[in-house]
Amino acid sequence: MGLKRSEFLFFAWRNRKLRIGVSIVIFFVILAIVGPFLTKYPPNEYVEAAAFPPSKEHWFGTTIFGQDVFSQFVHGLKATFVVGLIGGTIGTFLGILIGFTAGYRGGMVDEVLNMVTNIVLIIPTLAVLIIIAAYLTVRGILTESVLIGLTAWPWAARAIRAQTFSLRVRDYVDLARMSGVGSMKIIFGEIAPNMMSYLLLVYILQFGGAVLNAAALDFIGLGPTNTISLGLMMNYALLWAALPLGIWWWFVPPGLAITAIVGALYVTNVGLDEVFNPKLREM
Amino acid sequence: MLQVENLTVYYKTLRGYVRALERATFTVADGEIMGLAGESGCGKTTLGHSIIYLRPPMNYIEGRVVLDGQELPIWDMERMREFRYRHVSLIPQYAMNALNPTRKIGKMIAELLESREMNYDEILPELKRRLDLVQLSHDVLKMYPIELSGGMKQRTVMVVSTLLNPSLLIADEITSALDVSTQKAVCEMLVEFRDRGFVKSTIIITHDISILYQIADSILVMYAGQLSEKAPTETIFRDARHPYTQMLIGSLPKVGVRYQEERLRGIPGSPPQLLDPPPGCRFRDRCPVAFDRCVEVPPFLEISPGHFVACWRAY
Amino acid sequence: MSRYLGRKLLIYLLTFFLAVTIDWLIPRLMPGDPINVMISRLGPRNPQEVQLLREYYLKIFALDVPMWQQYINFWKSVFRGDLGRSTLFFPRPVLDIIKASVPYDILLLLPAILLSWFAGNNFGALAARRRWLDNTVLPLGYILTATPYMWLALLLAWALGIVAGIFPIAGAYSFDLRPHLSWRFIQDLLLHWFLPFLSLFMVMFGGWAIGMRNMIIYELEADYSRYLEALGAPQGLIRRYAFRNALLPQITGLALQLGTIVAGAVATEVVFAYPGIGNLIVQAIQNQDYFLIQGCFLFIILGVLLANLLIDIAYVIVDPRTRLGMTGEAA
Amino acid sequence: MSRKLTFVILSALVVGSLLLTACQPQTVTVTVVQTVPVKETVPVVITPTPGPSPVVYPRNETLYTSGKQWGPPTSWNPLTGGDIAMGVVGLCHETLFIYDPLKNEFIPWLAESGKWVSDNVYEVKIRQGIQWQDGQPLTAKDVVFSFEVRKITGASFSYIWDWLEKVEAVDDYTVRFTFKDPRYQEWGYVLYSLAIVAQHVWEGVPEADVPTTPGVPPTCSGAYVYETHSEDRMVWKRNENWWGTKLLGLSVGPKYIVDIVNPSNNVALGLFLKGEMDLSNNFLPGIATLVEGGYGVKTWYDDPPYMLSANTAFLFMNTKKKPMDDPAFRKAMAYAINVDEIVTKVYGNIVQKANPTGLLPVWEQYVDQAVVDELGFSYNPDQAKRILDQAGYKDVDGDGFREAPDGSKIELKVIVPFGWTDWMESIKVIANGAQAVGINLQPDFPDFPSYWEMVPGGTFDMAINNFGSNLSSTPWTFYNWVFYHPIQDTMFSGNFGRYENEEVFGLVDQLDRVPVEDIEGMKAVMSQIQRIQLTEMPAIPLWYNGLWAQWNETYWTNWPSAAEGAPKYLPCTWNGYFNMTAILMLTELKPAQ
Repeated sequence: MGLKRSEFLFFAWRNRKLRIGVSIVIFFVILAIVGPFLTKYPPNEYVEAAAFPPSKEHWFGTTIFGQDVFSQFVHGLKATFVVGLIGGTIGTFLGILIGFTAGYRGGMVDEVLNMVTNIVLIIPTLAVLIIIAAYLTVRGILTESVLIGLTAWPWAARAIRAQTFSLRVRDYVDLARMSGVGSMKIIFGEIAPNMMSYLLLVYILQFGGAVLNAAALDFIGLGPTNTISLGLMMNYALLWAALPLGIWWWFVPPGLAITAIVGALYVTNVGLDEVFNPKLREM
Repeated sequence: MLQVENLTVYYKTLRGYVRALERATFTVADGEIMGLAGESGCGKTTLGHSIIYLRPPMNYIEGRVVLDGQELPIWDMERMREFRYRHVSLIPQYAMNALNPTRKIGKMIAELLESREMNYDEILPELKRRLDLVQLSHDVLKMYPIELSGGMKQRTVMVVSTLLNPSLLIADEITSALDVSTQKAVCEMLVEFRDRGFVKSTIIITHDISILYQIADSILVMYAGQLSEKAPTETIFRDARHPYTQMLIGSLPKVGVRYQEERLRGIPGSPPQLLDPPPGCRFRDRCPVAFDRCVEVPPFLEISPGHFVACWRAY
Repeated sequence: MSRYLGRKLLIYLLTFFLAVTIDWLIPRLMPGDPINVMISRLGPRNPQEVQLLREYYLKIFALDVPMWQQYINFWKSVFRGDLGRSTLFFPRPVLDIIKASVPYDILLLLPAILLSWFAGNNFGALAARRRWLDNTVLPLGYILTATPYMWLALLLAWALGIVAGIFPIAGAYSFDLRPHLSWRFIQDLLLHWFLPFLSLFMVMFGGWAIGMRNMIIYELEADYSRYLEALGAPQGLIRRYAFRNALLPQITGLALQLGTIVAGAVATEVVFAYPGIGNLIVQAIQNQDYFLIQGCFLFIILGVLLANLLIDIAYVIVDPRTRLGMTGEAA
Repeated sequence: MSRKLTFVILSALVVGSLLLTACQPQTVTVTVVQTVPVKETVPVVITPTPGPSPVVYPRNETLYTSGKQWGPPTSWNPLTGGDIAMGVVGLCHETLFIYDPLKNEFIPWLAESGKWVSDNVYEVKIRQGIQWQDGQPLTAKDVVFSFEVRKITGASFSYIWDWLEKVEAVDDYTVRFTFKDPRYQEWGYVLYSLAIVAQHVWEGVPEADVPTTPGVPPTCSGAYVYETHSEDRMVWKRNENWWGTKLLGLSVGPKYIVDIVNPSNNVALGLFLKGEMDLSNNFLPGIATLVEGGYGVKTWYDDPPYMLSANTAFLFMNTKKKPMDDPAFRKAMAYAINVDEIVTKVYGNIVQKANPTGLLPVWEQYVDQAVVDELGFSYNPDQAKRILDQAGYKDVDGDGFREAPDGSKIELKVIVPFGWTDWMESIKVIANGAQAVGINLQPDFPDFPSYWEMVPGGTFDMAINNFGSNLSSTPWTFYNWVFYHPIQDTMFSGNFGRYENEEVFGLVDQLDRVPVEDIEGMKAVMSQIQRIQLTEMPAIPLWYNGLWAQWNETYWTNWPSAAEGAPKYLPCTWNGYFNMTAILMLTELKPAQ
């Protein structure tokens, strides 16, 4: 696991999965940033006649109200990345905090944290999210992201706990401990560096999970009430009968983007895993 | 009788070939226990494995392996399958984890034997005898690997690996994970297996030369993918000709004391990397007695009966 | 083994306790007064009338005693199987409403989860063996597992329901039928069931296939596989072992996935207006029917706990390590 | 693990759960909430029509409708003030008269005739030969009971006893109503809205349970009998012994009426396009395209607005809050809203822009055009800005939004229930319009219960509502809703903005007391109301919601419509519309073959 940076970049570039995955994600990131400048229509403005199929003027057509789907799409993309970033970061952070503590301290602390993790793991996230989201009358992307992050940590905590556990008993950690190095120093000096690659993988999965969770929440109608998102687009499309009316350009792009982004993240994850783990490296 | 001729095996990596084993030529006689020694990464494991289990990223380049007069198709995973276990067998370095954790040991052996079209029930009496021999209860067969201690697992694997009386047994670092007393017992078992004729020839791969002193008939020393010296054990310890062997022996703290460090600190410098090794003798850079000639590759020559060495100084 | 299951049981009991407590808190923490909603629906015209109705409903919803008493009463009624009355479907008892939905969830989720698990695992194992499968079909697995449930549901509803017109896209059975035992009804039921099932199945299938493929590759690299190979065991045996051992984390994965699956089922049921708990809970939320939310939440938790327990038992059966008390990190 | 075995188990599970679902009994809750049975009582519930119920409803004898039920049907009790299932009043329970809004006339129904015998006494003759569905005769004592039972707190129409003095049966078929305060307009409304219930069924129910019992299946007198219901449907079956056939020579076409609970626009439209639904009273987006596009979709008119108008959507402004307490601000709001954009973009022209008075087209004759010409408003942002400027609303801090004349910030929200998509889109337009003239108004979508707590509770800023502006026999219902009074803690019945003006309240009360036939007298009062309304602008009329109705003729023909020769009845299954001639629509429907 102790790959040198140059070596890492070398293998990373050689890995096709990583190349494809990262390219797709970067493509959508750029689209989310540049997209709003490519369209002159605000996402919720009525700009044109209703339910126009894709055309030169409206790349992704218009909604049943005559809103520009492309504009909604790129704004929704932005929201998607925000949710992934914030939700993923919080989820990973909590996972690290709890997983590290449990795995490193062991004993009672571990027992208790492990039990808490297991309990939170069993209670279906969505059920909790639904309740919390219903409680909040005003909801924004930020609140949503935080909520998702707060409920997504258990599996990460468990995985990190197991990793820490195995690293903790390694010789060099023992050596450090015996020579009187402080806990924090051991965690961040000895254990964390050896887990960086693993944490990166966890983060990617948390990111993807947050995006999917947000889409589900938005779709059920518990998402942000004050902005557009990809999940909301699908929600509106369903509410406004895009299916029987055949307005496919309304609900295909948002789902496609989520699938592409999350799928690309997963592929990136596998690619990275191969880079970090020489056993899996393609020869 | 094992004859290895000119065996060359490379590792294929993204950056090119790693020349892990080059032009190995030696023989192991029937009944001989040959120790294979050298630093980590010198190619000794590559050599051991390529005789039984040559798989990517290992790449067969050239050479022949002949066992009891029959050439082993080591370059062909499928054809080689037939020879494994019956003729060549292995006690792996990872003996602790070599048993499927979710199968009872007896069942696993049965399935292994049946997959090789043999009858477990016929072999069972012999299996039990051998378990007795290594002082394992027959109950082991009804147990899962997790129920056994490390030493028990090691012995189980030894029994399993030698069950079909192979001509050649390759024992790869079998002692490294054991404590000193168990180490000794395991070594004695290897000798006993040979004495009882369970195996004909044995190759013991280890970085711990002191072990070999006790049980090996001969020792083959490797350095950086090439053979340095092979001789009867006594000769190696008393009259090593290759400077590397001499330094290896000299670096031993004391015979019989377990040596833990993987790299021999007594020898200054480090082995060349094998991706693109320098021409000539590969020990040249670290050799205290190197001279002009060493830019040529020294041949592995028999300088006295049974004593082979690859060093311009030694001829 | 008893220690392992004992620990698990303790966790489940704690979870159950916590869940019921959270559940009890729901209508008490949520904004808005469910009683007011009921009263406003009756449109009283003067304050006396409002007061009368308020007392009436407080009694009906068992909110007319002190908090601690309410909490104890709630536990009692949970064990009695009395989940109170719905405000949205007033005056129907919550349990009644849920009972009418549960069969549809069983019908939809059980086959979707189990079939996708079996098919996904087998396919993943196959992909690990065949390079071309690995390279061509596996990306499909990644796409499927990254697909939001409702998007696939929308696509299927649109393509097979609207454009091709093969499948109905709403409800559990046609409106011209009354539930009864006949081929016609079963056929109709299956026709309505198929698309929601398929959309759930496909997304989950992708996840299992990929998980299995990765696990198998790890297992094939494991020491015991290499040892067997060195002893000349045929690929068949090695793969059999690898498959079996790779299955273990997949069983644990099933337990971990249950929460996500519930979420997926909710979205899918919404798309197809399938009358399961998922649809119910969304309706309950949109109408702030806290008592119904309570009931649905409790049922989901119970379902997940039960499923976890079954998975644990299954795990004990297949993994000797847990049976021998060497728990390690199993589920 | 044996894969074969697992497969067997799996298949068994699938089949098992299938059977489970199939055998799920159609829960007809026959139990009644019987708390204290003091005396020997007749249960509310009678046994359903004997004989096996069909499991498949023959398509050509069944009418599929949708639009009334937004949740599962839960109550069949016409005495409750709450939500009752589709058809409970109209198909099942009947009224003394029905009212035809298109012709503005009352049609005697259970009553044979009715007339004011003096200023404060009204007398009704009941038809002879009407039977309840259980065979008992319907007589004057049932009618008397139906009014007396309304004295129970919580029962629907209990308010009539504020002005009704007594009801008595003169003989078996004559009922006399004596009023302490004759409200002619309101009485007309009661005559065709109040359901007559069977005394022998209801007199045994404990008083406290009367407003809350679900009362299923109900005993009634109407053309349809309760058949069954489930979460997603309500099924009625034709009453073959209906009195209407004998006495009026009428017979209803469909043997079964299956009313489908609206799952979503998506599903409703899907079913409708497939011909699985005959009459949809949903608001279906894109219906204009479908009508024009040859999908076989029919509506009342062939051209925009396609639908009749059913009620007026208002923007209520909370006059108890600043700055909505300022008529100038309210007036500016009226000028700032681009209703045309809502009509064309959000509704695709299936609704009409409201008259500045908000009066429905059927009440056109009551609009005082002179007042409207003088005081009426239309979309005009510049005018809105001028009014605001004059009233002192200026952007002091330069954030692009105006502050109140006292310098305080204005931050307002306009709300509609979440999921009410057309309204959600509409308030976005409204908010945009307000922002364009410098009013910081943001759209917000609370869930319905929150919305319905905020609006009657007076905690909102602005909200769209139309609940009480329905089509009726009298514009008094409309004004009573807009200017509902007195102002209370919770305003459930209108005037959500809590606009207080004794003068207009008095005028509304005065209108109620104008005899129904006195059109000129009504106009005189209403002209004064309209003057105040347009000057004070307590609430802004926006558009007329349509009487959403679209049907296809695959299985049923002879639908009512504006077309020549077509029946002229209201094609609507909403509450209250069966007694506004929709029941007569059913008598006109003919099977397609």
